[in-house]
Amino acid sequence: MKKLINNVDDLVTEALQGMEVAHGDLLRIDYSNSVVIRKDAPRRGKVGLVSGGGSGHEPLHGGFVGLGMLDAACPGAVFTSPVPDQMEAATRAVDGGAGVLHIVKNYTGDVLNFQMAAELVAGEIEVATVVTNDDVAVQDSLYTAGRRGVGATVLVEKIAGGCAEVGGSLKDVTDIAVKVNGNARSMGMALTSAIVPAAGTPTFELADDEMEIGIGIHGEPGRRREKLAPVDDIAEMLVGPILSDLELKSGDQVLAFVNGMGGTPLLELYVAFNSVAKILKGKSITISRSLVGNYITSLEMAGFSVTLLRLDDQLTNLWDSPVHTPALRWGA
Amino acid sequence: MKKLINNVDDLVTEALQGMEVAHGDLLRIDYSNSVVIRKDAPRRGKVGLVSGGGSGHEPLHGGFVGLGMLDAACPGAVFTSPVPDQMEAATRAVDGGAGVLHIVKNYTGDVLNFQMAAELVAGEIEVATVVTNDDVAVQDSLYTAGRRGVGATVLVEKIAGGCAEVGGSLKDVTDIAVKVNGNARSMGMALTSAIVPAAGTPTFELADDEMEIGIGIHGEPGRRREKLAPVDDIAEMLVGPILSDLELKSGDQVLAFVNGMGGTPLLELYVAFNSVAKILKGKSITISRSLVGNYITSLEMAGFSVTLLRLDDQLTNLWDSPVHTPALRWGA
Amino acid sequence: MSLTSEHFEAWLRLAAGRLHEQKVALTELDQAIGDGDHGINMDRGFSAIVARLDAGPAPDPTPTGVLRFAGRTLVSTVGGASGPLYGTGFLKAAAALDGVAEADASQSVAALEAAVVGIAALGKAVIGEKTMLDALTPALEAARAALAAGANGESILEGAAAAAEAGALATVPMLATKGRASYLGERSVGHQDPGATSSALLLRALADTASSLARPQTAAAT
Amino acid sequence: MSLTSEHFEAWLRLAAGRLHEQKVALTELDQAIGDGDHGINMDRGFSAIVARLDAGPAPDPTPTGVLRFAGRTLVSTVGGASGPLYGTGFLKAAAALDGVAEADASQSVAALEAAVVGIAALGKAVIGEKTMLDALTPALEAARAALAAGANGESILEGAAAAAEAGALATVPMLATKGRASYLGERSVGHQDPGATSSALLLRALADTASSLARPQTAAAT
Ligand SMILES: Nc1ncnc2c1ncn2[C@@H]1O[C@H](COP(=O)(O)OP(=O)(O)O)[C@@H](O)[C@H]1O
Ligand SMILES: Nc1ncnc2c1ncn2[C@@H]1O[C@H](COP(=O)(O)OP(=O)(O)O)[C@@H](O)[C@H]1O
Ligand SMILES: [Mg+2]
Ligand SMILES: [Mg+2]
Ligand SMILES: [Mg+2]
Ligand SMILES: [Mg+2]
Repeated sequence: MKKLINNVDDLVTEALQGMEVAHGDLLRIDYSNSVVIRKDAPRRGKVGLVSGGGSGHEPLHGGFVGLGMLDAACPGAVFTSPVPDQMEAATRAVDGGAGVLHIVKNYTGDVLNFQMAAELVAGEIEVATVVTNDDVAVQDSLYTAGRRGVGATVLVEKIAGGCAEVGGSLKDVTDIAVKVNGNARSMGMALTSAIVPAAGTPTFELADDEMEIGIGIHGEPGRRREKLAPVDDIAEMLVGPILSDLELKSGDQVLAFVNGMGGTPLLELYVAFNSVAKILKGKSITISRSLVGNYITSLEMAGFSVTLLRLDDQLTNLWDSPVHTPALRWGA
Repeated sequence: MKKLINNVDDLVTEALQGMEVAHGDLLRIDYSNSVVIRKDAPRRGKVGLVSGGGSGHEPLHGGFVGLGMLDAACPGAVFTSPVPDQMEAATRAVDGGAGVLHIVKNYTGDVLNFQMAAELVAGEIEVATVVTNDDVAVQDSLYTAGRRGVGATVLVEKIAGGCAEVGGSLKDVTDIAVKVNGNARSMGMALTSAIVPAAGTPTFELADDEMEIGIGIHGEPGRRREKLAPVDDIAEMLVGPILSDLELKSGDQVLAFVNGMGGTPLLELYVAFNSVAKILKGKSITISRSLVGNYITSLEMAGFSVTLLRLDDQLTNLWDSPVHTPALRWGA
Repeated sequence: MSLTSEHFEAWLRLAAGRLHEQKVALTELDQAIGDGDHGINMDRGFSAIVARLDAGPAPDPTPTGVLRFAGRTLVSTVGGASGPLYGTGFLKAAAALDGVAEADASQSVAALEAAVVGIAALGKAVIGEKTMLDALTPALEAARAALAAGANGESILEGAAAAAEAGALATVPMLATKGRASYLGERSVGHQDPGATSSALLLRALADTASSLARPQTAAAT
Repeated sequence: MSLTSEHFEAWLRLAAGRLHEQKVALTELDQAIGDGDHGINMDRGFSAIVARLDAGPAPDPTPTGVLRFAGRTLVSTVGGASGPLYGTGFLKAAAALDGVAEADASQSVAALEAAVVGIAALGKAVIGEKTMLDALTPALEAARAALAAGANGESILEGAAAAAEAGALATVPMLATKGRASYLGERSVGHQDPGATSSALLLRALADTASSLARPQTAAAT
């Protein structure tokens, strides 16, 4: 295992220290609880947005703390949900009297830990919870823990954060988060696995001519293994299920988000984005907003995911609204 | 070799197509010459900034085309300098009558190809050239092709671009570019090699407990091979030569730039940034501006480089000035 | 047999040691059908328990006090799915023993029942879904049956541990429908569930704690 | 021997074929002390030459026309250090043959001299720096000496090719002080320079072109 670390146990804390030096204008760190907090939180009268999850997905979530996005992020150990104490501390730190929204990716661990945290502040702070579950690689059925929350989480955090920034109520912010999640679907693939630092070995092994289709963001194996294919074909495998699940049709406007899993060069991500754009163009679906880069990653895994969000004027305006965080910034 | 491509020969063109769809508000592509051009170029009376180099370093340079930074970027084949025709076309496309600055990383190929391009427009367009050469891993002596241009190139493009945007003359813009280059030094290291797509095999092989110190950005081997070490120690190996070469002293203000080589997770880059920050703090050097992320990469190479730029008010103000490009954006 | 706070503490320490030994093995099971952290998570949680026991302040010296301390520590240090689930199990068991200074066989089985019911309610899982409940549910049933049959505490816990181990093995052919492994669909078949494996380990450690403290007592009585 | 535009075109095609065959080998040399693209670069440039010769419009049917066409094509397709260097070499040779319909031995040597001097001037390199000049300079010296000794065109070019090959081999123990390999310092020692190797290949192809056209002519003359 080759990693830029001192020792495995200090990894997350040292990364938080690095973030604090680099982005001290935007955020502060509560080291005793391991929480990234927006510098000026709590803001009186503003709904607080809290998210969190295992580390290893950077910039998600800590890189999205700031104006127009999250008020706090709770990083767990690598690929391990944070504990309720963190979300409790985060919720208390950002509560400005207008309630707090928990944005939770749908994994059993994340859901349960956020749920326990909400119970810990019940009666004191009004907490609403939105669980993102946009990954079409997983069937949303009785036979699974439900679809995973992946790329849409970034979009939910941005758009709900924009709504909260302009004074939306807890209900407004929750509704918009639900709307984004409901109109977004994702699917991802991997060329390589990732090494959880504390484990020291790759979570799975792929031969040199193989890829995993339908992976999540925890280095876990996907739905199926396939022979490596040209990226145009891979894009078809990912976009097809999204289009049919979202029932996108000719004339629709979308935000197209091609996300790198961490180890894929940007050069290739633009090629992948082009493959996605060609498919959408063929179906007369308009890409009216784009995002290309590493935003919700799986350590050093090579691969990418595609997220499409059906846009209307409300979502487009909120997407365009000012944001100033370490990883996303415009209009501010 | 596992890459998200269709075929090797179309890689750069397809990436440009992807960029055009994703960033059509900022740039346009001249496909016949393979040039990325700022959407509203040429701007009458504004000095044009042109850079270029081999592909595989994204977002450099195409991702830095836009307001307050480059007017055009010329991507060559992967790790291969672009040809003079590209720089000639770029120079003609962005000339607004105030002259054009060529920002060239110091590699024989880049220098020679830019030089030939300048000769092609001589007498028609006033061209100035700045060659960046900030890599302290290479001795600047008669016995080398001179120090390589690496991380400082990003800073030169931003700061000189800011100067041009507010109406600086060709001399002003050139002077500021020279000043940035003269006050910046870098050094990098790799945990893994990279695979040039057309070659199909890694440029070098590293054992599981080895790293290369003093690498450039072309997947080339570095100055020496060492046993893998904690990132605090690695940071010492990189920052030490920079500090002594720049003669930084207690009380100085710097921009600290920790750059990922492409395949290293952001989590680790923040840990590395923290290591650098600790060293600087120990020497009472203040980090007054920071940049952490993948900005000048070497395909999927894992590793990082450190660049320090000595700041004064002029450089700080120009660094803070508005920029709106695919990869760097603030204030606009 | 009756279990005092010292016995519960001894159990936690024994389990911590064994989880530390099994850290890699449990993680490897989780790499196959999860995200490769279960051993790391459990080791982090139980190491924290031991560290806090050593550093003090000591928990309330009752079964409830020790079990509640363990549950809280697990909730706030393990994370993942297993943290809230095991944490809840310990907290429910603690509640079930409220006011009890020494848990007899029937009280111990009631505490186990409270834990298993609490875990199932939180995780919304039932037997057969390839989770820790596939070890815990058979263990509870075996314990109940043994209690009904009048077995003594040690053999009740021995039966529970054996049933949990068999239950963990029985997860191999199962198709996961809860937790991370469910994302794999058919590919989850053929692997042993890490959580069921750690549950069996915990119950085996409990049985061993009970029997090792039983033996000297029996010897003294002879 | 006298070299017409057809001969130069035949040389370019022969060189293109051999560079394509040697693409991997040249790239491997460049992986060791450069950035692993030299074979790819040369193959791209010479493939472009052949493609443009095939597609037309045909270059001016003079030595100058063909060599200038080759130089321009290399400059605008190769990139890297080798593109401007080889491109300049061809353009300088073209200029040296201006007005010549068939280059005789002395004119051919003059053209080679112009090329080598042009490359050295652009690259600011001299012999011994582990570059293509370590093949080209000995080749030029051998050609000059053979010309002075009254050798015919074929043996002049044969001598140049042999000297270039020896020169390329002689780069192995050299410490690079120009180009990318110079970044490696001592680590550049022990590897053959890719550019010197491709220069030797080009000169060998030129000698072979000259001798293959020489043979049938000689046969006809007998
Ligand atoms: N809904 C559930 N009910 C009961 N147990 C569950 C449930 N989901 C997961 N588990 C158990 O948790 C174990 C995984 O724990 P762990 O790896 O620590 O957490 P995570 O899955 O969040 O990485 C699984 O092996 C399974 O036994
Ligand atoms: N200054 C120079 N003068 C002469 N030849 C040079 C010089 N610099 C580099 N070369 C030659 O160029 C070759 C490398 O070419 P190539 O790999 O195509 O370009 P790059 O180094 O830009 O990747 C070297 O092997 C060397 O022979
Ligand atoms: Mg986990
Ligand atoms: Mg090159
Ligand atoms: Mg797990
Ligand atoms: Mg090269």
